[in-house]
Amino acid sequence: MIGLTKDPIDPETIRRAVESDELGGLCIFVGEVRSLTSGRETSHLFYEAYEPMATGKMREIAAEASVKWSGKFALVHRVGELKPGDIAVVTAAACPHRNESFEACRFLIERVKADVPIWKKEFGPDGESWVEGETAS
Amino acid sequence: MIGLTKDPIDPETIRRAVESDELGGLCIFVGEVRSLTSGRETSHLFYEAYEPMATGKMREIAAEASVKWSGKFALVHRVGELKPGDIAVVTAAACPHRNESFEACRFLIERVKADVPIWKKEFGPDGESWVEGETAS
Amino acid sequence: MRLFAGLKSQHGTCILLEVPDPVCVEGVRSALKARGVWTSGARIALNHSFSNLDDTVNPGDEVAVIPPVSGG
Amino acid sequence: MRLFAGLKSQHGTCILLEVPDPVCVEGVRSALKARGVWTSGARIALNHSFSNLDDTVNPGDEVAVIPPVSGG
Repeated sequence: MIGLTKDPIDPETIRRAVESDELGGLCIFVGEVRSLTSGRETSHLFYEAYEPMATGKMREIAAEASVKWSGKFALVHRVGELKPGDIAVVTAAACPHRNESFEACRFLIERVKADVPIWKKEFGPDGESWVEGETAS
Repeated sequence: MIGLTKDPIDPETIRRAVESDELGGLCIFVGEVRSLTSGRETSHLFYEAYEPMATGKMREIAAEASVKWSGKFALVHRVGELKPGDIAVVTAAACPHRNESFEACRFLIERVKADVPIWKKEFGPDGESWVEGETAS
Repeated sequence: MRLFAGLKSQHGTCILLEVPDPVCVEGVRSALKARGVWTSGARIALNHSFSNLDDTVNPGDEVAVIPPVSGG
Repeated sequence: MRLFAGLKSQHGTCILLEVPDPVCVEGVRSALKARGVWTSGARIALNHSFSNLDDTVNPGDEVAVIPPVSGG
């Protein structure tokens, strides 16, 4: 499973998509919308993507992971309006051993945060603003 | 959720137990029984625990994580007979940011593998044998 | 040229930019900066891939300004 | 003394061990090794915690031999 979705993300569906009898270690990262960001309250977020490029980049990132580690990989990002507690992104790596699964899962989320053309607009009591560049989430 | 169980482990239940609106990063490790270990086929495994000590150690490990990182932590290990594909262990860490969630989740599984008194017996075509010491899972 | 995030709020989803022919990505970037359509750390994508400054931009190419991303 | 894993298969769940009184964990370990009830890398747990070699073992303490663990 690789790509964007407008619907809620189910981490368990993603786990099942990567699991396999030969892959003993499975690491999953789930990024959720926080109610507070750097002390500011968030009422909701809007995620916008440059869709064809974002999807292409996500496939590229999974392919890069497949070169570095043997295993199965998934990355899914939600777009549209999200509230605190909603899942924005899930990355998952199933590998023969746990060390690779942690490394690969971390690689996937770092690459998503660095290079996938998705932006979030934060809405809170002080108004709305586009976030450009990585936040500490 | 911290402890041993004889029943199948549901990673989603564990994720929900640690998630919270203020904790944006959630890392979950799922260890499953492999069908092959170092080239040998596994038909099934039996996990035995020194139960009161294992439970105590797991609580101790979660408490150590709470000193190192702020967040919510879970670790659950299954005991009894497991087949390839079954989940043996899940560790989960929900933290404000993703870096801590990866570090804490990794810490939890490493500490389980090093210090929680649980042993596995492997059953395969060549017979059965107790495993002592860490395998590369 | 496709725009996103803050640049889209200021300038709209799409702008037309006059550039010399032929032009490379660096030329497009200069034209964008001259028009004030730029933000620190932005990159230019050509047909859905990040470009190099010396890539040639051809008629029909899809060009987009990618401000620093903030997914996740 | 409680035993687990390979040692349990060889010697049973529980063994009785005669030791001097008072005895520390190191003394228990020597007695176990003398009886062949030991495996490389094992540790001794006292009342559900890993012990130090100089901890005193008191009557009524729960003592267990913990072979290298293999959970996960």
